[in-house]
Amino acid sequence: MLDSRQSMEIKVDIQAAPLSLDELWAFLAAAEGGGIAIFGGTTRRITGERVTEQLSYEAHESMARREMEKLAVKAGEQWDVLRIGLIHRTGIVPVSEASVLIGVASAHRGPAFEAARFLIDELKVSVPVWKKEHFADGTTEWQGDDWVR
Amino acid sequence: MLDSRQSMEIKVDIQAAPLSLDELWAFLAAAEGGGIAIFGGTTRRITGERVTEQLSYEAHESMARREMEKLAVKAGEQWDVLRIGLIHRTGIVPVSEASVLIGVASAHRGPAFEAARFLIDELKVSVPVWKKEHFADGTTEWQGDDWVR
Amino acid sequence: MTVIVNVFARLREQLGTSAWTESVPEGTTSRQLVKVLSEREAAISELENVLRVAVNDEWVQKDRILEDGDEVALLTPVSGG
Amino acid sequence: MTVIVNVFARLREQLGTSAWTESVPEGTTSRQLVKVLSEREAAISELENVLRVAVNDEWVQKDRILEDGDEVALLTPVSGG
Repeated sequence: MLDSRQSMEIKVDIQAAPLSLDELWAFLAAAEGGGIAIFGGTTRRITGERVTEQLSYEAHESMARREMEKLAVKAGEQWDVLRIGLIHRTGIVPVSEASVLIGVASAHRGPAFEAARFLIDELKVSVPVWKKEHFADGTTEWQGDDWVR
Repeated sequence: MLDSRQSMEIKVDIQAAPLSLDELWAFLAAAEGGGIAIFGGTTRRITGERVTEQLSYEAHESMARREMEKLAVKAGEQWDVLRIGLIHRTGIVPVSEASVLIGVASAHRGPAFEAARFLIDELKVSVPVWKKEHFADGTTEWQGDDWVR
Repeated sequence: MTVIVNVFARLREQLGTSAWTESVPEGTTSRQLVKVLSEREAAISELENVLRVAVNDEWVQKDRILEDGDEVALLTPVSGG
Repeated sequence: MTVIVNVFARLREQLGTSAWTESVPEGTTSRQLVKVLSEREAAISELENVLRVAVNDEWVQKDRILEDGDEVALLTPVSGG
């Protein structure tokens, strides 16, 4: 993994504006690898019996950036990947829009899939961002009752 | 899986034009689920010691469409997913551009990742599409020496 | 009866055509058709061991009995994705 | 010495502020700071068991000795993604 770690490029951002899939793709495709895996976490309308109107996110921004960078570096140590992009949105995220985009470019598909899965799983554990549900019935609720780890 | 199979939507295409990530995303996001996994197979510049100038793809189009639809149905039987999109490009695919895009929308990220991985793995085994390498040294070479399964 | 034979990619290039009509006796199987074609065409003969056959857009076993008007595709190992 | 305390999300809403300056004795640990704040603020007291602390954008253990000017973040369980 040493070679790819040395040359791996990372792009991390936290922003209030809608996330641009095209920009992320362009960054990843420029690696000229063979596969790109992208995961987008999107605002889900229905959870159990409850209907979500929108979500809002708040971040400890400076720390979240650092934690996201650390995760990307860690993924680069574990998998042979070329580029990693992690972008989290803050503020209101309407139903069906993305709150987070994670992308990994690699020479082959295996590492791209595995690193992307690792990154979203870990992001949910260690990156200081919080989600607030705005339900259709007018109530709101901050998520996160306990630490996963 | 019965509920999602009944309501699952599938979009399959084979086309010579560049693949539109935005269109695929729009189709998947309209499911209003919580997660979208996308895999893009892209033309890799370097493979071992060889430099690729471009790839070209040829398909048994009518059959490839049917096989891709079958794979999507099969994925929907195995995982709880909301929408599946599979698009394969034919003709010239320059370095860094996508020859195939696979996307899965689901309520949760696990099934999205797993179904997307299944779909690209199976597509490479059973969908009648062929790849021709156009190397920088001017030589060309059809890929596919034996059946994976 | 007649069937249409379709070829793709390397086989299409080697044969210089993508489809032709073939007259075969009633009851001919896909295996028999491949045999006949392979005796005639070196390109098919060379690939005979790896060729798989699809009829009317469906994978079929080698002993599939062909019917008049069937579209028979001779497929080399796929390499899409 | 003084430290800056940052809170976010539910704690920020409950306290009606996102940051304030706190005067603490030299040698105060992050655990002691949380204790002091939790005695003063019911919102912090209620969450004391799940709060984790970061100092200057890094996760720290509860007994981290604070220094003058540190930015101390009191973090409730994260729920991003």
